Parts: sequence; structure tokens; C-alpha cells
Amino acid sequence: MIKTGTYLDLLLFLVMVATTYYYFSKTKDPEWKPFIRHIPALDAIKEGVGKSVEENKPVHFAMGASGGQLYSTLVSMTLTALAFLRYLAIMCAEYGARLIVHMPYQTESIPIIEGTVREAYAFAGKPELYRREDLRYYGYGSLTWTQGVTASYAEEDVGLNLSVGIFYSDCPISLEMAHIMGGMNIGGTGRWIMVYAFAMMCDYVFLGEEIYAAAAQISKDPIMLTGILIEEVGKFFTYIMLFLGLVLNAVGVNVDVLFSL
Amino acid sequence: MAADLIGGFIGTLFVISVMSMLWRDNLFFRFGQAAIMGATIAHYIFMNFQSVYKNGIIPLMAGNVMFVIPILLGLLMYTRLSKDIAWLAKYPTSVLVGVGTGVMITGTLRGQIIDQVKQTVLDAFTGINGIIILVGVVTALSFFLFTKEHTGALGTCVKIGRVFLMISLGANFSGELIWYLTQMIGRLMYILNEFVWPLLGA
Amino acid sequence: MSAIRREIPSAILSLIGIALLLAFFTTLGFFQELHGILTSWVPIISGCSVGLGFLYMTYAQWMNYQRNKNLNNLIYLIVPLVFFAIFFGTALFSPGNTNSEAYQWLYYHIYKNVGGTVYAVMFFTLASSAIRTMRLFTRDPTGGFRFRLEAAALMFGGLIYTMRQIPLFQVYIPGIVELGEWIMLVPNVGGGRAAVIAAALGAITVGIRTLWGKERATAEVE
Amino acid sequence: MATARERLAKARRFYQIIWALCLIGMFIPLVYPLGLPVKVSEPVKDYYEAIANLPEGSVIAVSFGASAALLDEQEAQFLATWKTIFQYGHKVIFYCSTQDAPIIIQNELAEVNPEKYGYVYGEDYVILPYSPLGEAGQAAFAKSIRSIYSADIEGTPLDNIPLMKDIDSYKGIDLLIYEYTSCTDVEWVIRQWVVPYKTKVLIMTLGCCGPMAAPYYPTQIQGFLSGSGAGTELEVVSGNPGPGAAMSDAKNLGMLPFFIAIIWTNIKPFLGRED
Repeated sequence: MIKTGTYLDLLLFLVMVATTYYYFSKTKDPEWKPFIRHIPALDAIKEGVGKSVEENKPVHFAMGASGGQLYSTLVSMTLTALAFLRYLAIMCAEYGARLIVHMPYQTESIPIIEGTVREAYAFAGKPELYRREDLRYYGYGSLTWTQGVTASYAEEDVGLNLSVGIFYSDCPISLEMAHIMGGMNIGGTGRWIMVYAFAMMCDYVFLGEEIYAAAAQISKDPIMLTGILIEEVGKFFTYIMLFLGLVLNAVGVNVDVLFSL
Repeated sequence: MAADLIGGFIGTLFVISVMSMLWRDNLFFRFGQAAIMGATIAHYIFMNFQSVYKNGIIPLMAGNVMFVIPILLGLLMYTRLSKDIAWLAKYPTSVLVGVGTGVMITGTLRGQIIDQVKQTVLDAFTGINGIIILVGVVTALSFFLFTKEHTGALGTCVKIGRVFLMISLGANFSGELIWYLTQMIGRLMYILNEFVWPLLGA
Repeated sequence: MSAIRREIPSAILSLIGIALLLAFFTTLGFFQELHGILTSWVPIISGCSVGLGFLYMTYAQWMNYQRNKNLNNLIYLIVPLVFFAIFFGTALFSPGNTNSEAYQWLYYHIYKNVGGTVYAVMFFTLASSAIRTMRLFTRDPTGGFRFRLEAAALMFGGLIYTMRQIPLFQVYIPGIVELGEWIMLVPNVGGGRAAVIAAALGAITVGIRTLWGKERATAEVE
Repeated sequence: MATARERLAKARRFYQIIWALCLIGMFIPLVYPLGLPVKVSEPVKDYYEAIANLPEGSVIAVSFGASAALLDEQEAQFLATWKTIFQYGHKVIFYCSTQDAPIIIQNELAEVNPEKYGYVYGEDYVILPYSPLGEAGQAAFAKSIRSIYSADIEGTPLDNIPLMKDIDSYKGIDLLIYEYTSCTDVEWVIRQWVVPYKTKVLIMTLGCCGPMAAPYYPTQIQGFLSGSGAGTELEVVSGNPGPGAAMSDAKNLGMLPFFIAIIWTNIKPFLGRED
């Protein structure tokens, strides 16, 4: 009944599910509080919004030209970007900063983006500050997106630019332009191939997986926080697989076959 | 011939329009940006209409009634425009994210975790380079541990890991840099071959 | 009323996700079929939504013009619509639609060209960011110099592999090709693999949480 | 003390000077070719020799998966390869695995002009149309060409084409040149051609895919071209000048200001200048 060639996948998946179950049940205890290492880029977001209000410049949020992928293998990054968007929108509403959202070209993601922003403003108690015209759409592909974002930076100026999401070859221009305009740059993506641009152009960066951990931390929601712990268990499991693989290969077991189960 | 020259001229104008942003924000750049925005939206809408027609409407006309569901779900997306029935847009979104999550989990487990571990194990027995890769994987992965402060032995491990990560970032950077350089040279060649030389030759 | 707004869509999401997982892990025919049906649906659903983009773009430009009625804003309002009409009209009315000669001419000279140029511009923005980042030493307030190990690592990976790809350096620096390839195939692979594994674990965690109905963006937003 | 805004404007001016110098550096060689030296690497030398050492009249199959957006990177490779093949009088079967490929190959052959080398379409070379091959398609092609293609790009049935009359599988093919733009596709050719049939294989790909192809050389693939640089090298080693030479010069000069700026920013603090 179980497809051959997916045993190991299933094992890993079940480990993650079991861990999720374990930690979700832990959150029922209000006393329970896990230790999580500090991520410096997070404080910077607050600082950046404050700076924007002080200088009377808008806050920009970009989730990548194709950051609205809902039915591809990158969907988690879209959802994580939305968690950041919610956090940023609430903060902007509280501080009274203007938030401009640069939407990705996938139109199917527009409803969920607008829903997130609208809900965040309502959550902060200031639904009247929400402006639909500050959700920007630029057409298909990264080339028109980068151009549109750059034009918006130039015209409206940049206080803080938070870029979290799915980035291809679009961030090297938008990030550098935000920097040149004097904006504060914070960002990160889970696509390792593009992280270099964030590391080189941002004032504060989330390196790869840090976006997931950071999204959990900003939520202050115990359920989201468990995400970090679940990942941690996954990492230990990876270490164990690696160690077992090395030992078994050393004693002559065919690891190639073993890992193809 | 004339059409080619006009094409070359228009193309050159657009190249310069995009490049002019590096100098400063200007009306010419804005014009190019606005034009390309309209053009790409038209392209996107047309391609999607064609695809919906081919994959949805035609089967529907042929009697496959099931296809009425995705088309209706797609149209529900537009309820977002009205504040009162905006929640209806959650239905199509849920279907999309549901498919996405299923595809993501099954596609990620093997390709991005198990196969990476396997390759690291196999590499480790091929010589010194394999050992370096192994050290890189183990130490760089430790950087991503969040439940411990990075001090002591773990701190040293993380420091080494970060060096590996930075080298990797540098290598990715230079791979892309050269590729973009080639693109720039390609654009200059386009201007020369499609516009300047024909103009001078004509 | 609340169930129809929150719980039911959430349940649909979870059921679909779990069905796809079963289709992947098991040999049960029902789920294989369901997988086929669902994957044929999603492009249609997303395809139907393309009009939203046009509406949001026009709305933003229109409001911008209403707020500040100057010539520039009028240009930003009209130019996209004109080019939209040109491209859409050409695609619709030329025989062969997007494969027609007229559309291909537009596509080649405008779309491809702008695309190529945007990539080309990245050469410049990357170069300036590298000039800023790749500094081995910084001055500290006391006037001494501090060595930046991570900048050095970035520079080592970045500059050597860049040199490896430039013909002049290949001729005059012996061994640069081998060193460049080594960086790409050894330390780069080590660091990159760890990052990929970690990011994948993060993605799966978010995925499981979403299926569990606990992800805020999909579960609680209306 | 400069304000933040002034510092920003100053930095921007500095960047703009570097950008302008890079642009000028790229532009000069395109107008006045300089002919700066090029070092031919081993994989390219072997690539050239694999074609040159085949007996005249051998059959080469070219799996062509080019993409129009990525053409700048590969055009030099393509033109130099076609010229080299024609120069040694080998017969060629081009088969297209991407939608852009048929248009690109026809444009390029119009430029290279096989007739100049005494080639006749149908007898010495043939172009098979686009088919979304993928790995399974490559496997099927190696087993039976007719299972994938029934006719050539002009619609002539394969059996009516003199060159294709006796060829239907890997057995009729002396060398495969495999072109792709998605880095992991190299595994397809290894799995579907090299391992089962021991076919001689050469590879053409993008610069960024080079490191992924390198481990298979020289045991499983005879040679490979990656990026526009390799195209230039092939132009040099085969003696067929093309667009690669100007591009290589433009790369050299376009990159120099960047390197000088990096060195300058690194020594500047030691000269006592403020950042």
C-alpha cells in the first residue's frame, strides 16, 4: 500500500508530525515558555518603522516579484511573508506610518494579501487607516515588478524597506535602490541562491531559514513559536541520519540503496 | 527593413529608458516603466485567458461538467473587491494553498533533505574535498540552531559554519554577476547591431 | 455564520493537502485520480483571477491622479492603458494571436529587450553593493583596524570565482580556474547544502502547521 | 561633518562613476575589437578534438534546448560548434527540446549557411521539430527516433529523408552534442545515453551550470562548453571567428573598473581617508 521509494520520506514526515503534536499539546500549559535565541534583525524592524515616522517617509513591504506562489513547492515562503506583512501592518497602524505593499505578479495571491493587511489594521484598532491604493500591482514577471518598485521608491521615498518572500533575480535592483534612496533595508528569503543579495545589500538580514524562525518569534503566539522547536527536532534528526549514514557506509553497507528506500 | 530599423529604434529607446534609472529618477524612465507595466499585464491576461479557455471552457463545452467548479472558484476571487462578501475569496485560496502544501511537503522531503544527506555521506568517502563538504554541512547547519545561545563549543562551530555560508554566498554572487555582465554586453550588441549599424549603413 | 467564513475553508484546505499526501505516499487509486483532478484545476482557478491585477493597478494609478492632478500622474494613468490596449489588441486581432508576426515583433523589441536590460542593470547594482560590502578592515572608534572574517570569506568566494570567469585573469593568473572550480564544488556545496536542508525543514514545519489549521494567514484571516 | 544625506549623495556619485567606467569598458571593444589573449581550457580543447577526430561523414545528433532569453550566453558556442562540424564534413541531426529552439536553430543556420560548406538539407543535415522531451523523451529518442518524431520541421516524413533512412536509434549516432539550460539536466544524458549505450557525449550549457557538469568530465563526457567564455575559446581553437571574441574583450574591460574600485575601497582606510 505504501509506495516503494517513499519509506524514508514517510518516516521523516511522521517524525515531524509527531513532534508537532507533542509541542502543540505543550502550548496548552500557560507556564510553558521555550528559550529561543535572539535574532537581531527583528528589533531593527521596530526601529525602522520609528525612523520612517520620524522622517515622514513610507514603509515598503515587498514579497518578491513571484512571491505569491500558492500552489507550488514554495508556498511556505508565501505564508511566512504574510506573517511578516501582518506584523508590519499592525506596527504601522499603531505608529501611524504609511505602508506600501508591492504585490507579486501572481494575481491569485491578491485576495489573501489584501485580507491580511485589512485584518491587521482592524486588529490594531485603526481600520480607517487602510488604503487599498497602497497595494500595488505591476504586471507579469520580475522585470516590470523591479521597475515598478524602483519607481515607487524614487517617487515616494523609503523609510524602511522590508523584503521577505520568494525572490528570484529581482531583489538585486530593488534592494540596492532602496539603499541608495537612504532607506533602511531588512530582508531575507528561503531561496539560498538569492540570499547573497540580501547579505550584501541589507542593513539587517535573515539568512535562509531564519525567516521561518523570525516569523514565529514576531507572532508572539505559542503555536507559531513551537515551529522553531519542531524545526530543531528536524535538524537533530538530520544529524542522526548523517551520522548513521557515515557509520553504515564505513562498515560497508550500500548507503546509496539505503537512502533510496 | 524599415520595420526592423523602427524596431531597433524602439528597442534602443526602451533599453536607455531602463538604464536611465541608474542616473536618477526621470520622466523617460517612468514612461518606460508605465508602458511595460501595461504591456505585461496584457500579455499575462491574454495567456491566462487562452489557458483557461483551452483547459477549462473547452472540456466544459464537451460535457465535462466538473470543470464548472474551478471556473466558479476562480470567479469567487473577485469577491475580494466588495467588503461584505470578501470572505468568499477564502474558498479558492484554500484550494490553492491546500494543493500547494501537499505538493510542497512531498516535493521537499526527498530532494532537499534526504538526497542532500545521502550525497554528503557519499561525498565524505571520496577524499579530502568530501571531508571539507561534510565539515561545511555540519557546522553551517549548527548556525541554524535557535534554541541555544551561540557560545562555547557551539559558538566556534557556528563561526566556522558562517564562513562556509559566506563563501557560498560569494560564489552565488559571482555566478550571477558574470551572467548579468553578459546580459549588459548583449544589450550593447543589440543596440549596435539592430540600430546603430543599420542606421549608419542605410 | 462564522463556520462558513473560517472553519469550512480551513477544513477544505486540510483535506486537500492530506489527500495529496496520500496520493504521494500510497498506491491507492482514488487519491491518484484526485491528485490529477486537483492539479488540473489550480491553473484554471488562478487563471480566472488575472483580471484582479489590472483592476488594482488602475485603481492605484487613478487614486494617485485624484490626489495630485499633475501631468506626470496623468501620464502614469494613461500610458499603461494605452500599451495594454496595443498589446491586448494585437494579440486578440492578429491571426495566430500571440504567435502572429506583429505580436512577436512587439514582444521581441519591447518585452525581451526590457527584460534583458533589467538583468543588465543588476550588474551595476551588484557591483556597487560588492564595493560596499567587500571590505576586509573597518576602523574602530579608537583608530585601530578590525579584520572582518565574514567579509573576507564573502570576498574569497566572490572575487576568485569572478576572476575564474574573466578571460584576462585566466591567462595571467595560473591556477585561478582550478581554484575557482574548487570553491564552487567544495566550500560552496558544504554551506549551500546546510542552508537548503534548514530551509526545507522550515518549509515543512509551516506546511504541517497549515494543514493542522493553525497557520494564521490561512486560518484566521477572513 | 557631512550629513547623512550628503554622504549618501556622495556615495551615489562614486557608484555612478564606477558604473560609467564599466559601461565604457564594455563598449569600446564592441566597436574596436582588441583581440586580448584567451586561454583555451582542457574541456574545450577536448570538445574540439572530439569533433575534429571523428572520421568524415560521421553522424552527430544535437539535442537542442536553447532558450531565447539566455541566448547572449550561448550564441558564440552555437555558431562556433556548427561551423566546426560543417568544416569537418560531418552529418548532423538537430532535434529541438524547447519551444524557442526551432526558431533559434533556423536563424543560426541561416547565418552560418551550411550550403557554403557544400551541405544539402535532407542529405547532410536535418532539423527535427519541437517536442517536450524531458528525461523520458531522451530515453525514447535513444531507443527509437521514430517513436518521438514522425516528420522533420518541414513536415517531410522521416523515411523520405535520405539522411534519416537508415538511422532510428543510438546505433546510427556516432556523437551526441547535448545542449541544455537547466543545470540538473546533465543527469538525463548520463542516465539515458552514456550509461546504457556508452555513446560519446559533448555538452553545451550556461556558465552557471559548468560546475555541475564538470564532475562527469572526462570519464563520461568527452568535453564541455559552459558559458560565453567557452564559446570564445572554441572560436579560437577551431579558427572560426564569431561574436565571442568581442564579448570576451568586453568582459575583460567591463570588469576592470569594478576590481580597481574594490582594491581602492580596501586600501583607502589605511591612507587615513574617512569612509
